[in-house]
Amino acid sequence: MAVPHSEPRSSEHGSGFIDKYVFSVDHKVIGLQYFFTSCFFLIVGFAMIMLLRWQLAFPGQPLPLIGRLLPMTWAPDGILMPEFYNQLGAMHGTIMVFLGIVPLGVGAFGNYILPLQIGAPDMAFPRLNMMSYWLYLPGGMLMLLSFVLPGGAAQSGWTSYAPLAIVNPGQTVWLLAMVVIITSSLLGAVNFIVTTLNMRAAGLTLGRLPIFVWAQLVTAILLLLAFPPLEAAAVLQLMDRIAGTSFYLPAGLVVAGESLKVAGGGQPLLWQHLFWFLAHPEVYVLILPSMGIVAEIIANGTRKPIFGYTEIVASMIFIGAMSFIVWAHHMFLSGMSPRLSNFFLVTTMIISVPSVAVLTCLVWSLKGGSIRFTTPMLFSLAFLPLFGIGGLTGLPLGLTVTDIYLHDTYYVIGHFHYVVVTGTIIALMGGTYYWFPKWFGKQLNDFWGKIHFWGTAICMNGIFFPMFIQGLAGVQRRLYDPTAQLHNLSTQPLNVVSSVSAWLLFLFQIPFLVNIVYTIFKGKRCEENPWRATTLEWACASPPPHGNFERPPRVYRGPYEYSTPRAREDWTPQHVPS
Amino acid sequence: MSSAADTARHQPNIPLYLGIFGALLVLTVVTVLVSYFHLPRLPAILIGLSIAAFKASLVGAFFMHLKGEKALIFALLGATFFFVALLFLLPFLDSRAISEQQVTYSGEKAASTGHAHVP
Amino acid sequence: MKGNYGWGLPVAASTFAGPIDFGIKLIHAAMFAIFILWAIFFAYLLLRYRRREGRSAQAGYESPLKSLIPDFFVLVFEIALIVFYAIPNWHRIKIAGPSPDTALVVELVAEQFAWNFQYPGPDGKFGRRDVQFIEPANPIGLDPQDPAGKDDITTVNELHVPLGKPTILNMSSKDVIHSFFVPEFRVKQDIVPGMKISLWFEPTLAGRFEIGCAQLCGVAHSMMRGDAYVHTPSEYEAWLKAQSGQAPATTAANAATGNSNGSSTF
Amino acid sequence: MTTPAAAPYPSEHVPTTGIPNGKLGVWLFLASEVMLFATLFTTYIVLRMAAPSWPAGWEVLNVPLATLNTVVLITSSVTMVLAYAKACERDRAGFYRMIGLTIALGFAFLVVKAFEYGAKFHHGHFPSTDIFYAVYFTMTGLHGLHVIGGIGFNVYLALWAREHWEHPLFIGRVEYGGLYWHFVDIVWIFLFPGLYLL
Repeated sequence: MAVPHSEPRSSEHGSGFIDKYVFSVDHKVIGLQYFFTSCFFLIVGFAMIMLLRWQLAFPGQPLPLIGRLLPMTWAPDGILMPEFYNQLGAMHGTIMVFLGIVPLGVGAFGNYILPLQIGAPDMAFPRLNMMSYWLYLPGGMLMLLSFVLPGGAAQSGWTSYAPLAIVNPGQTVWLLAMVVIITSSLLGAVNFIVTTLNMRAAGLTLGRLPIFVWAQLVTAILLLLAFPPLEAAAVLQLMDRIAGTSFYLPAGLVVAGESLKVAGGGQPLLWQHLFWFLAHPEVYVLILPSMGIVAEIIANGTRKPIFGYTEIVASMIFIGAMSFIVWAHHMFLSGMSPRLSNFFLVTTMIISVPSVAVLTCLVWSLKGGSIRFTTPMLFSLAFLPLFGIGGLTGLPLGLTVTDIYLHDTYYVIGHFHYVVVTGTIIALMGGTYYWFPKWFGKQLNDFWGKIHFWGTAICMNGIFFPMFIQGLAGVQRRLYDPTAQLHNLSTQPLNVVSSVSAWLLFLFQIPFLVNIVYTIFKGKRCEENPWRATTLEWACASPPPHGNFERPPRVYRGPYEYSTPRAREDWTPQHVPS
Repeated sequence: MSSAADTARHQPNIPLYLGIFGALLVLTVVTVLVSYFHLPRLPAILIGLSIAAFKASLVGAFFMHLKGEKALIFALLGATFFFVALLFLLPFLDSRAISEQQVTYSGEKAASTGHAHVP
Repeated sequence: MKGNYGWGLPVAASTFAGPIDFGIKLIHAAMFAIFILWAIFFAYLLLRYRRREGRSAQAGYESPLKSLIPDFFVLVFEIALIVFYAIPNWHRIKIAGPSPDTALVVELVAEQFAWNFQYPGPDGKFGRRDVQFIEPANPIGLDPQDPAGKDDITTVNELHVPLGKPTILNMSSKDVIHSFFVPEFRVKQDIVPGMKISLWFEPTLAGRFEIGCAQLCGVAHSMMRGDAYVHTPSEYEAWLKAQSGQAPATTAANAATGNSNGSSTF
Repeated sequence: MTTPAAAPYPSEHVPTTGIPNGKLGVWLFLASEVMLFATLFTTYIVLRMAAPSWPAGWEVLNVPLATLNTVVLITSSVTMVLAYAKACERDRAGFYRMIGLTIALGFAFLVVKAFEYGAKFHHGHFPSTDIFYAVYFTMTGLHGLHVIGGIGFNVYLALWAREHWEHPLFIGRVEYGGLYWHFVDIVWIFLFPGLYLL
């Protein structure tokens, strides 16, 4: 029974190094390319915030050691300039969201694991898959290049609010790079949806799909339908900056003394509406793949089927649909009409329910299991409470009245970092430890894995928990020098705590990186399915050859058939005939 | 797959396409003629957009073979238009507030709700 | 000034502080309760079902509805918050404000890195502002010929309001989006160029409170601060007379006649 | 599934949507394009509703020229579907005639558009002149870029047909090129009354 795919296998798969590793159309190679490139961007984004945190902890003091290395325009004799500070802040946000986590969660894990989990030989459109990576990389490089181009990098926050983003230098290259990155994500999304719908193995009905595949499907639909509005808005802002139009500029602006010669008639709020129309589905794009990864690891680690499979999948689909109706809770205080805020208040509270439902089902899955505290399980178990804190702290921000005080303060930064850093990134790290044997046939060292886990978990909390206290004290976000304002002085020591934790967090990543590099080259080969997992990606060799499965697999049961009564072993893989 | 798809493909029907071509041309002429009457804003919008929607449905149904297409494509288009409706929600949600608060620098109300010179 | 801030919420100095602080405390109490209960259950599960020799996992089937009970309570709590707390207070704070004749109306023109306040002065009418008159000495572009503007008082980075009477700020911006934020008054509202947005508050405590900008507005966003002086009515009259005595030119750093308990004009 | 007695699913059933990958992929891409142009239309409506005065399209723009352009694009849509019909009937000459016509009409559309833009620039109307022209130039410009993309794909189809006439995927690819081209025509069908006639 040939697996149905209309593209004839690209038989002329090149054998040379270039075809095999650089311009490869094999989803596994592209997955790894995405993995290493997004890790690079995550480190670059992290390095930026470590620079920025020095200025927050010790405002105005020269940077030790590397201070003199920075060029004069950025940090004259080691003291960060405010323009450079804003550039670091804006690019940290952009790089981490658009170049780091989405390519890692969707590009790397999605590209590698999804076709294996549905028993497909490759993606539906291999060349399109390659093209999406080779649009992502130049887009990322262009984003980094913007630091050295005239005008410097973008410096109006990753949200690039008009009119500041049109008046400030540096935004043009950011907009161009964004359009390239968005196109790359769109192509990837088309590929994922067609592959998931059309190229599943025989017997793999929708009800038997692993939760990771469901998460990637919903994410791909969100990417497909939410990204184009930002692309259109970015084109409009590009026209504002280059062609002198005024989509987002009202008439009669006076900037730095002289009035802006602009036709006017535009509206700054229009950009915010279009940006958040994308950005809220985008933040769900950040969290959904991680929920999928955590569900996989917990099912495997507790040797028990996931509790409430249908509830989790239904919640993910509901989150996907609702995420398009909540965008304006970012704009309660932005000058939007207050009556509108009541509407978005209600939709925001509605969307918090499915997230709680997913978390509850994941915690309930531990009941009756036999929990193994392997490294991936440690990360997945830590995901549950920490993502819980992220979700809970969203409550006062989602409520219009308390948002009056907490909007645009460090409370907001604490909230979304608890969701993204101690939620998504911890889950992605767990996923790396879990699927590393599948990618390289070798298992990451468990001892160093645990050190990496405890160090990361503690330092992450050290960075972000003080931000809640600062937020309650009213410290605004994106301040170059918090001590310039009196009401921030009382919580200034907390900045030092956060900064030191951030630098320590970087130190704890070194064992992780060394562990990866060492294991790839010197690690000893481990067995094909070290975790004894039942999902389909473990049905082929690790790392799988081109074309993945010798014989197209057939699926006989659900994805998490662990400890089924009367079974010889405590796991029965999907592809084994009963 | 390709052999199975041959039979399932939509059989072309050239006379039908030419008929649709004629209908589209007629509708284009109609929509331009209607505009010469300079109707007031609301009816002009309703008539203009309904003609355009009808033309679009002709192109979609026959040229893009949506007629007789699988249900999944309609599900996809339905989801897309649901989100387009949300996007179109934007101007109506905020329009009164925007125009009401629109001011010139010196504070006079800049926005008059209607058009300055609707014929 | 120093006494106003600590690690928790700053001192409550306006009528909004009551409801907003109540909301923040209530939600945080609920969050701690949910998190503690939840963490205990989580720890229990980890201990009770950790891997042990001779005991393997049971894949017994439990109806997932049981797990949705805690979610149901969270939803009920949220609906109660919306209906009884958020919508009424939001209406009171942002939609229904005092009428201009019973409140002090002040015009605020925010610009890159300064707050310009314009008071109507004794005649109660604001002078016209226009872009062409803007120059360093006249930051808000007050029209010199306009008679109503003759007695207007303009101050930079200093807002003087009387106690016991609500103040309405009609806010607009010259260049980019700023955000008027006074932690003690618990007020925050973005100021969008090209739009006139009003904000009202009623101070309940005399003293000097800090105005900050909460929306990234450029290079010196963190330097954009000001002071809100709340005077007792008598002091306020004294301040008004002192201001109208001088020419209506901008009074950059006027002598704070009020009993500013701050140590220095920071 | 965690349901107690999982009913044995037939394992022979190959769960695919029955829609060829290419068609599903093109329709998904068109969905994202619909969202792109929907955003531009939303921007147009928001700016028009909030603007103090907005010139009516027929006062400022050249309606007869735009009508000609509409007819050109509709005709190219027809020749595109006829090219698909000829490909199905395996009539190679007919296919080349029709795909050639489609490409020619595409170029005609761009020429008329360039002429229209030229007239506007000549009269000193640029995107920066006022908000109406900004919206006009941006929307028609982005649509024009999509027309150029469409022409490019049609040219690729014509060249690809020379050796791959018998390729199993050829007819499907012509259909998918047609889907995209009809979509570009539908966008113009809405753009024409929206900008020019209201």
